[in-house]
Amino acid sequence: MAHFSARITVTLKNGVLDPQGKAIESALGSLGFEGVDSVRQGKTFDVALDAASQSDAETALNAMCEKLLANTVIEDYRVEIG
Amino acid sequence: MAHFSARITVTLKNGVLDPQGKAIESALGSLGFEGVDSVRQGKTFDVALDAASQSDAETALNAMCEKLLANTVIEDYRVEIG
Amino acid sequence: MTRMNEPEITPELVAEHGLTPEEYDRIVELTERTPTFTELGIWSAMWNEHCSYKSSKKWLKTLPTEGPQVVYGPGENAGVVDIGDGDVVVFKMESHNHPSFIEPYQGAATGVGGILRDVFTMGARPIAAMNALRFGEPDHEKTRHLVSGVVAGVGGYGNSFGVPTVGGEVNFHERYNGNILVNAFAAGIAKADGIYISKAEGVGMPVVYLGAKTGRDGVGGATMASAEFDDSIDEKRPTVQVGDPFTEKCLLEACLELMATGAVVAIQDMGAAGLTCSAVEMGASGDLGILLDLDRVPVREEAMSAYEMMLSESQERMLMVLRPEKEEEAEAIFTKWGLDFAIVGETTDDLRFRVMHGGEEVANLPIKELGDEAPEYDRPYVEPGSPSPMEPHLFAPPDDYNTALLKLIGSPDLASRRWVWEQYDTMIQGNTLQLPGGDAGVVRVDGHPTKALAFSSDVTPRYVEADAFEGGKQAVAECYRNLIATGALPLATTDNLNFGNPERPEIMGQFVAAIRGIGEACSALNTPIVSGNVSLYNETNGEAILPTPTIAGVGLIDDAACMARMDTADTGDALFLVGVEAVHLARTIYQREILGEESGPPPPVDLLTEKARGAFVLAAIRSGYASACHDVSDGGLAVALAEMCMASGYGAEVELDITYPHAALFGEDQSRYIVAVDEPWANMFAANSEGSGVSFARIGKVTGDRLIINDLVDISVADLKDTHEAWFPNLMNPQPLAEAAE
Amino acid sequence: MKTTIALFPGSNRDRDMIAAVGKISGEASTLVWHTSTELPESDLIILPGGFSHGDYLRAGAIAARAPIMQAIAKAAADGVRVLGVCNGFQTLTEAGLLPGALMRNAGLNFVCKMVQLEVTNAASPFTNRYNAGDVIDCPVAHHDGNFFADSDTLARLEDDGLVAFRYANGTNPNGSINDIAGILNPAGNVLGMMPHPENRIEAAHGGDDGRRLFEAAMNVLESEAA
Ligand SMILES: Nc1ncnc2c1ncn2[C@@H]1O[C@H](COP(=O)(O)OP(=O)(O)O)[C@@H](O)[C@H]1O
Ligand SMILES: [Mg+2]
Repeated sequence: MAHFSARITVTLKNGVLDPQGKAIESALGSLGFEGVDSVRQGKTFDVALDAASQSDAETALNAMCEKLLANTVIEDYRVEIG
Repeated sequence: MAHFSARITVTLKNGVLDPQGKAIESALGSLGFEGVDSVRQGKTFDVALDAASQSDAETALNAMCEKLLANTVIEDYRVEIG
Repeated sequence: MTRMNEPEITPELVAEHGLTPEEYDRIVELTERTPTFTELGIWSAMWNEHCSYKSSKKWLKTLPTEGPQVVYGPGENAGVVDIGDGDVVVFKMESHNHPSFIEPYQGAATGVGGILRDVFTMGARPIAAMNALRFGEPDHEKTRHLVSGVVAGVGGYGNSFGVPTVGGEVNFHERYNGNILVNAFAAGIAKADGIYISKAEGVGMPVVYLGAKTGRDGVGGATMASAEFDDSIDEKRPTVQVGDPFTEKCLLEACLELMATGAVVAIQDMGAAGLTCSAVEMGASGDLGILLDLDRVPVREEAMSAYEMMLSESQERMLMVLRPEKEEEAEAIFTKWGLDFAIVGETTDDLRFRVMHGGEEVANLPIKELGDEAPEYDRPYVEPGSPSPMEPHLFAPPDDYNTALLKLIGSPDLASRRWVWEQYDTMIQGNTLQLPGGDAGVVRVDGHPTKALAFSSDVTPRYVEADAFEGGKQAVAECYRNLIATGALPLATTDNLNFGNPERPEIMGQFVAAIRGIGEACSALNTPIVSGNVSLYNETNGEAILPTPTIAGVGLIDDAACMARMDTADTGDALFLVGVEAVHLARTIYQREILGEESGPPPPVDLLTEKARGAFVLAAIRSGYASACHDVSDGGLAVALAEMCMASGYGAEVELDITYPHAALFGEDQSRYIVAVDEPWANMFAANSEGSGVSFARIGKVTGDRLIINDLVDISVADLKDTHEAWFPNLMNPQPLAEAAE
Repeated sequence: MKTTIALFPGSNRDRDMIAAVGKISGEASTLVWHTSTELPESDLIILPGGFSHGDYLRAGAIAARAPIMQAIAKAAADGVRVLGVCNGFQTLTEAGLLPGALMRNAGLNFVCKMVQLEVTNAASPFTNRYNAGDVIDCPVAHHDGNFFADSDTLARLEDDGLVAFRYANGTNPNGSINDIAGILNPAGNVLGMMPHPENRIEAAHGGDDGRRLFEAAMNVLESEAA
């Protein structure tokens, strides 16, 4: 058993409305920040886990995304181990 | 004016409790995922902006974090450009 | 300006748009040439089941929709009913079934957003919401995920928007495994002279686009909402619509502010196939043409084609016709609320629906024909048979009545829904007089010294399945009963008719019979249908849902001071049963949960009896006799008594003279109430009952902390509560073994 | 006694608050929009509940950066009473007028129910019509009411008696640390609380335990009801 720490990043698929990003964008505007074209909000999950091997860890992490962490209907995810 | 796209990552400070992370941890458990030590949830903001230079962009992005995107009472942030 | 090079119209493309070859021929005829791709999209949106009601129109026309209290019946965004003092209540129910199955949170959220928009589009501020939900078997692999997503979505939208959710329903049945139902209801209050409709007036008036920007959300959604599911659903999936309750709340405030300035001539929210349906509706109902310039439509994505813009289902958008002189004032209001405001076209006198994009005319169609000429089918149907009655002796009694009662009140359909409604803001606006958990939600009429409105949503799908006609009647009758039980006079109803594939004669037969039943009941009980929604093709791999014609009713309480509740019974109160000893066990929860069968006919409803008993109970409540009241429905008398005990915290001693104990306790015979009466008034109440000729019996009294029925039932109220409250939390948060062990 | 209610896009218990103030004081409140830079003369400023800016980003985060908040911060510094309820509380913490943060409920779900509150500081201008130790009924309705503060801040709040209300009898609905439901600033003129006293002021609400808070904050005579 080795110990791994991974970061999973979940972002909205292109074209899916992002009310949060939209609100933040306009808030930045009213705070006087200029030149902001767009803001899209996403999530990260920092997962610490034990697994037999790096590839086992990856398999597990991808499964977690499919099953729970990402809503694959509207979200994409990426898994980085290290 | 050049165009930059940056990713800002906001994570909870150590010691700040993370209800979502906790809940996800136990959910993963009941889904049968083993060996998960801890889950901490964070946020990303993908910001597209125009700025005179990379350093201007950085300054602006850091200011955005300080002023709005992160609640520095409980959160840390990191800015990556490119 | 990038433009999508439009595909040529092939039979396949026509089929993909859910149009039959015959329908397409008619379209070519009406277009007087081969339609462009965009035009095909427009026709298909206007002619699909969802917008055209082509399978149901013929039958919907038979429903009673009129009455002195009705200001606007079906046809507008929502029904409008007079509640006196110059106030009206505006309400409607609508389904968001398919989207909720695909993405439960957003599907349910946008369903709630849509129905709220229907209500405030008419100038009413929403004051109450309900949600009627049907899921598959509790232990089906998808059910938990769907329940938690749908409930979170309903709450996520309504709570943020700021409307109290005061009622609803949740059922579980395997027949919903592949098609859940999410029916959302909303009601608002307006001044009778402050109602707005979609009928445009005047030529050359600006057509204004308001609200959120247009994206590719749900393109193809309207067509999908009318398509039967199969396993290829993933390919059919359009970009999921995401709800933005914050924008909707701003849209509400902006619209009401704008209406107050008198700037609004006509207004229509953008729902399914947003821009298309709303623009056509406004023009056609005003005998006007509409010219739209898509280059002016606020968009959120690049390179959107005319086709995509016309079919987009992006949420939180409105179309209005404004008085030109008020344009600036209007724009200021919308800017204040941070909403997009764009003049996207004008009304014309040519009765054409013309759409410009990139300087080119991409559609030029006859505006009236788009709606009026939509096909209307008289689908073949077979009369559903009605099963023959079954005597009580054909049903086995339970081994033990205590165990049976506990099993029933802890069963999926009867267990407490607290887990659900505590995720909804039930108290916002400060006017909620009765929360979910009683017979009907009650909200006082803000600003009026005494008035309140009661809301209930009901249907018993297993009854409709057994006998669609009786089941349709029963849905209306139970709704009526729930309103009466709070002391409200039922005013009117809205329906949400969820069925399978109407192209199958037996399904169409259920539909026709249910409508006949609903119609008869609404006429008999003076509760006209003032709005509604039809959802067909709720079917997966040929298996249809249970026929589910949800009925939501609104009742008026003149003086909230003499409203009745089910939780206010007090020690010493006498308990009366209004109605007779039950004998009907077929299709009951008892039959399903204890005997493991679902067979026979549903309990019949005698509408004259229903009305007579309702009138009596209402009078008794209004003259202050009832210290508590509860209708008897699923689970029968024993369950109703248990519910009253759990609500008040007091026990009861009940003595029934009984022929068939299991039928008397668990039979679901209709038109019955339990009324708790303060002892000193008991004889007077009995006398009145006799006088009014309704059957009734004094069955016991409120006392102690145990429910005792003859020598059959003896359970502590605490045990009843534990069982009743435990089921839903256990379903949704099963304790991981590790924790359970601790 | 002049009461001002600050409105943000997405405020949705503003009407409840306006009604409560009107019914209890008999006076209308002045409403200010989030974009204005100054306040009318006020003795009490209220930030009502809701989902300002959708509570996107973090509950109250965007509202806390609105122009009106600078004026409110100044008024608070000058000793004007400031009451933040629910989203108002979240906004006050985001604005730094109160310490700590309100995080997602421990159960993760939005929760709306009746809870019990123990009055733990009965000396403030908001709570002095209660007695320390009183337990009152009050509804909550929020998704992010889980109060958190680092150990030093928490110790300071507790030691200086700045906790105004605590969830009592096991009714903590959100996992708040030390069952904290409402806190005061050191001067005692700023109160933030998650529960909704404005929805508990009359018989129609099932009780009027919240009434005394407004009576105190607005210096109005106690109603017979209370
Ligand atoms: N989805 C829901 N949302 C809000 N309240 C609900 C929901 N489902 C059920 N309820 C409430 O739970 C109580 C019991 O529901 P139900 O058994 O359908 O009532 P009844 O038998 O009186 O029609 C009712 O007060 C109802 O309003
Ligand atoms: Mg009932």
